[in-house]
Amino acid sequence: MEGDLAMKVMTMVQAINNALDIKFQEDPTIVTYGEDVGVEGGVFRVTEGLQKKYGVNRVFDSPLAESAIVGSAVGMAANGLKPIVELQFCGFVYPSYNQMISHVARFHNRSRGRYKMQMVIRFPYGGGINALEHHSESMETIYGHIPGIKVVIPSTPYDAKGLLISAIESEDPIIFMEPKRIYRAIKQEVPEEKYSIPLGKAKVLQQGTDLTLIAWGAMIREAQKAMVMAKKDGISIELIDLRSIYPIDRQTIIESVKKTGRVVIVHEEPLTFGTGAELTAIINEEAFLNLEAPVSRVAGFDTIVPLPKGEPHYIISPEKIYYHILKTMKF
Amino acid sequence: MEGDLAMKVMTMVQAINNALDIKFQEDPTIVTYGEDVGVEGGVFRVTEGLQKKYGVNRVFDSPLAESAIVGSAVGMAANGLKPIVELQFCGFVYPSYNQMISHVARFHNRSRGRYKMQMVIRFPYGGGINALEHHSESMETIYGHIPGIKVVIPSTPYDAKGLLISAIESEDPIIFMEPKRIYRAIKQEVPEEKYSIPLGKAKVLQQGTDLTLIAWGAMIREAQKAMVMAKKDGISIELIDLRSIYPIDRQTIIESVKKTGRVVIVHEEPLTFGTGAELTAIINEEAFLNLEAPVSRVAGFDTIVPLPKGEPHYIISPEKIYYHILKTMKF
Amino acid sequence: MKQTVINDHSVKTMNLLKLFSEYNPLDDKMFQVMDNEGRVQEPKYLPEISNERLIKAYKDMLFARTADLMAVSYQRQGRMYTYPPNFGQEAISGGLAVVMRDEDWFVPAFRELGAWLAKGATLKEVFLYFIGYEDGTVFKNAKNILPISVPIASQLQHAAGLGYSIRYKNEDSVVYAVVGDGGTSEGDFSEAVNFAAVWKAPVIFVVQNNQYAISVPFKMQTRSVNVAVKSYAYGIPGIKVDGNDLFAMVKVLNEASEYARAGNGPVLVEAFTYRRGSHTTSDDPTKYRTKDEEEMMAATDPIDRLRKYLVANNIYDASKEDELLAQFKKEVERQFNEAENYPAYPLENVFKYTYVDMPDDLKQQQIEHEKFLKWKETLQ
Amino acid sequence: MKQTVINDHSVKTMNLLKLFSEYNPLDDKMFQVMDNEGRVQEPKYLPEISNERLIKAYKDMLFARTADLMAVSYQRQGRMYTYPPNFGQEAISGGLAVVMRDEDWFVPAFRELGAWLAKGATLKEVFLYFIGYEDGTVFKNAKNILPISVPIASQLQHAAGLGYSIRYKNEDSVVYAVVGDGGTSEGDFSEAVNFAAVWKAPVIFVVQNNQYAISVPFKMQTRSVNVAVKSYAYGIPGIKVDGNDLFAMVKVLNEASEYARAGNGPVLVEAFTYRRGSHTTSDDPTKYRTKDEEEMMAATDPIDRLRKYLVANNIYDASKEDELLAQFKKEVERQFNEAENYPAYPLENVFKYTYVDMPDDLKQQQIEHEKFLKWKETLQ
Ligand SMILES: Cc1ncc(C[n+]2csc(CCOP(=O)(O)OP(=O)(O)O)c2C)c(N)n1
Ligand SMILES: Cc1ncc(C[n+]2csc(CCOP(=O)(O)OP(=O)(O)O)c2C)c(N)n1
Ligand SMILES: [Mg+2]
Ligand SMILES: [Mg+2]
Repeated sequence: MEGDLAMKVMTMVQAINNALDIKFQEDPTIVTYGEDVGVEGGVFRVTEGLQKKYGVNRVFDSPLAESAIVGSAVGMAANGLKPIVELQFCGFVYPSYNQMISHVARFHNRSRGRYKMQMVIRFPYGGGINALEHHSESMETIYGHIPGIKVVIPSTPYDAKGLLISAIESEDPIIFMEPKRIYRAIKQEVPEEKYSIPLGKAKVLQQGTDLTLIAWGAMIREAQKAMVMAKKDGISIELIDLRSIYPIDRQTIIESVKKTGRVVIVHEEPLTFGTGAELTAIINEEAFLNLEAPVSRVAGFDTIVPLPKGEPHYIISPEKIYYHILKTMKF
Repeated sequence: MEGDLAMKVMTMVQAINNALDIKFQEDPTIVTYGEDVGVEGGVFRVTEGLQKKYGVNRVFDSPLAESAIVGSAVGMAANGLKPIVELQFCGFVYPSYNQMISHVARFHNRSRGRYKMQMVIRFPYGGGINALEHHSESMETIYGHIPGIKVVIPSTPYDAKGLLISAIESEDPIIFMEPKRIYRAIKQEVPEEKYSIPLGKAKVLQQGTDLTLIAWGAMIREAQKAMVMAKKDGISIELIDLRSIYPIDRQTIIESVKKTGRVVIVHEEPLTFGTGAELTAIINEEAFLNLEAPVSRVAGFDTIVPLPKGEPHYIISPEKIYYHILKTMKF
Repeated sequence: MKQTVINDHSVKTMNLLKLFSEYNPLDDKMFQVMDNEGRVQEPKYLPEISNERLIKAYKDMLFARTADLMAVSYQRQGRMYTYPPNFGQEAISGGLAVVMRDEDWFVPAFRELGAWLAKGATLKEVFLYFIGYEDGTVFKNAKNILPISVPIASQLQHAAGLGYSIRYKNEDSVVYAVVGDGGTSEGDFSEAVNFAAVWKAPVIFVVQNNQYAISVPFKMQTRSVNVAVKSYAYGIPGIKVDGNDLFAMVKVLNEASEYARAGNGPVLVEAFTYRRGSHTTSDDPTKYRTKDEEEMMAATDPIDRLRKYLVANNIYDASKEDELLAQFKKEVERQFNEAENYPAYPLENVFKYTYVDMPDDLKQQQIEHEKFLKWKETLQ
Repeated sequence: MKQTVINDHSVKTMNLLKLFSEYNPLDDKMFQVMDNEGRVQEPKYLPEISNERLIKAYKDMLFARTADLMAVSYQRQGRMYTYPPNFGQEAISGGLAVVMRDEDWFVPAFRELGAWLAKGATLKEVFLYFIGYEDGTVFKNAKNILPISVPIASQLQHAAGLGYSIRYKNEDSVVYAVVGDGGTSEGDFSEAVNFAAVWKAPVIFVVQNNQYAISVPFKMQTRSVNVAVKSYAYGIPGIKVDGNDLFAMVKVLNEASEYARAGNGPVLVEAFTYRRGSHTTSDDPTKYRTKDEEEMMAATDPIDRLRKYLVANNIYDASKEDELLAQFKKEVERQFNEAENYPAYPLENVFKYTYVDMPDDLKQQQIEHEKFLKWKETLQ
């Protein structure tokens, strides 16, 4: 599939920027805004260059108010625009939670289909960048639990571009969580042309027979490091990139678990009520008889993410994943 | 324990009011406020009579702003008051989510113990009262997932009083979710004296050997109805009232599951990412070898709670619980 | 696509409308055209409305009141769930009805019966909503109207966004967004007005100041002398208008929309009124207000006033009003019956609208629930 | 316990302070005592400050600046994480330092170095925080100070609650709460000021209007002419003051706190200033502002101005400033070294403070993590 296309080495930031660029070119009803999104091009430079190219009416700075950023997008969508809003950091999304859950997620239902909320709410999430408080958190669950919204997380530049294009084209509202830790840490050949990756589908990154390892976002890289360790022990691991937090791709997961019988799930967000719980419940429901060991969750603690000097204690290491793999294999 | 005490028949509303009354009498640093909490005594009359008794400085109406209601409590707690705030309905809690997660839950951690957030955030939740949109929802998960907060749900007048007294006395911040559907539907003898029920402990309401049924809040009553049906089939059910959404009382649950090997969980909140997922994950982790069937979740759909004419489709019936019990027994 | 720059943030001296500077909210004067007896006190500001249109406006207000009072009694009879009465506030919706055009957007809260009807919603739909069907808030024959919004003040954000989209698409419409006095305390109020102002979005924010948020009186919501003065925080025009005076409402809304449509940005209109009924059918106002107050405010009733004006000016023959009311009641009853006889709520409607593209998981939930229902039928 | 009624909501004509009515924010005049050259222009408003205290204030500001500039260079050396510079804004903290008493509460955002130090925090603590230890925001020797707050404007709600508690407990203190110009767009700003006003809470809201929120200029935050005018929305006094003029700051804060302490409620103070540095050490201001602007604003620098005044009035001998600076640098270096040599962050500190009464689950998580760490040591 990638064969014919002109390729370019991109970081995730560049890939997202490129996806925006392509869609902006194509569709004049798309606008994007948020704090520092315009002149500055976003604090992570994701929207860099877009204001110059598409003008201040399409790419602009908003006042500092997350509830209004998301809430105003509801009005824009009702009148046929396709807003893409950026919230600056995972820890500053919460003021907009009411608009998300009470309106973005419900307008289509409330109006029995009259109004579509075609919009994307983007924000960087996750730890590992030595940031101040509120800049390192992962809270997939509180978005995944909102009926009416879909939640997407890419783990590579290639996926980021393809998934974002699908997100923008989705007629349902999408929360697009960007693993900021790998914004620039991974470079990859990415087609310059438009392509899209279907939403709601997990991806098997590596086939294996002994254990299913499920991760997403920045944890994929850590999972891969753990796999290198486990390889020495001769453990054949199937690595699944979940990609979609809601809906969850049951089929891909269950097929894998039926084959392996053992599962380790990795996520940055706190353990309790985390996405790992839902995955475990699904596996329990649909592959109960295939399980040979308890599903194991490697997750953030039920604590606040510590400031940088404490973060190394909190952050999930490849060794910790490896430890869980061994425990699960030995069960 | 209840033998020596003077008893009075109370609804849950009366029991909560009584708990507040007792604590107000005892501790002059307690104040309570929220929309319509003062003169009106709350839209559900939970604070009725308290303003007259304790004055407008301790029991008062606030302007209509949930973020400020919760956020101002942070300041009060920092200066030694023990605020109890009421949010009017489950669907109107979200504007305060930022204050909850970013401050209420974190002040103790951020200040390394200097500031305790001794406060209770009360609100009615759940369906079944034929209410308008936003008045019927259950979202335990999004509170249970916040590190730094504990979440409590009573299922009877007796528990409501005892748990609320513990909540008020807890040095950690407590979210106290009140199942409004049974605010007045259940009457019970409740001691007039002060008593408390420890937080974080589930209660075995009925011993049984075949299946563990876990529920809380208004679902206990429905679970009990289902048990009557199951009794005819000779199924011996152990009913657990979870009482505490965070922390979860693993011990009580695991002991039960080790005995029964089968589990049905009932909750009103949407299935996916619901509390049932976390319970399933815990059971999977700690009683894997004892499980004889997949843990079964009876839960709200991943949809918005419908308006009253559609709500009967949504609401969990005793028959549905019974159905899951049978399915789980037959597995 | 429009070529002018929407985000032109140069702060210009505000081109305040004459009416607005005459009734500067700082002086706490309330703009009124006619007094409680229906006598015109400010002839220069009497809006030009044809007699025909005026009679229609009056009748529409009367119809809304009739429907409203009947709704309360339907609720009392257990035939409807919670209903929020409009009794006493009809001139605000009445004014909107006169001024709003098809292409203008209406962003309601939940207490705007007359304005919904004016926009093209049917009474049957409104009843359907309060009987418990989402279908009732689709308003499918009403152009450019958002559904009923319950979380206080949150709808104002949508109005700001609509306003932006109008400028972006170079449309000629304006947005009328309604909120209560209590709603002005919510952060969303402030953010929305600020966004609209910065975007110069053509939004008329109409605050229905009925002096209470459930039981909480206005003076406990805020220490500002009135709502209109809050416009200063956002650098936009604001005015306090007698919301029980149809003429004053029409005049102000006309001026405000002209100003907004010309690209000057939003306007804040405080429509001062009184909720003569209860907050909703579950509320008991005797807990928090006096009979005296109720009677005093009853004297400002918008419908009585307009009727007095119309009769005094020989525009309307009130002698036939009983007949009219009888006819209205019949019509209300008819529409309520239709609503009551609305088809049962199908299970699929619980699932169908949550997503445009329904996830498999949710489909599965529906299928399993249907399985359960089949099984349930076999019980006993 | 206090007997007077806190929730006395009768709206009185505001007892506006003379200074505040003279500098009515509607006129967009900025209150200034001395000009950019340190010449007193408003002698009647020159606050009474002893020469000793003045010299201390000046030196404290200079110390803060020294520390601040060195912090930026530590960050550049990779010895510290993100740091938000105060460069150019020192007179706001400087004014707070002069006025705040021990029993007054200070509610900071994250750009108030001088005020933290004045309240009793040590520079070492501040460094610790930005090096990445929560310990750095405990400020254990500072009385009545809240920790550093990052979510914009959210801390103002705490200030309102503190204000309530002060009245409730009949304490004599006031609350100084700081927020940026960008923060005035957040709903929390509006809600907090409104709550404080309704509660007549003794809170001085100090808006550090440094004209930017990261890259977004003030005129894109709001269409109001200034921040101070937003006070009208809440029925409280507001004033725009030259935040680079220590005298003006002290004068205004003194008046405001007297007013608030007397039970009149909150005051909104817009301290107009300029962030000469970057937003944080991760920010590049050349993206959004011009050298010209930077130079123009540099001429209003608060420290230069105060020095000129002190020298012109023979209060301070500037010839020894190099020596002073050298001494300051040493002290900053000493405290930074202490912070850098702070004990390693123990694992248990990740867990210990989340709850007062730690749930078993969390204890278990710690135990299992420790097991893993033991195992990890055995690897290779
Ligand atoms: C965010 C939110 N909080 C609380 C409520 C519950 N509630 C419904 S109406 C109301 C009072 C609204 O008062 P106001 O804004 O003055 O409008 P009115 O009802 O007087 O028309 C409240 C508190 C709500 N609907 N939304
Ligand atoms: C709720 C929230 N949204 C976004 C941010 C990210 N952020 C940090 S500082 C800042 C700008 C703040 O501007 P202003 O209030 O003017 O204060 P200043 O930084 O200029 O002192 C932003 C957007 C945040 N900290 N909190
Ligand atoms: Mg009202
Ligand atoms: Mg600023």
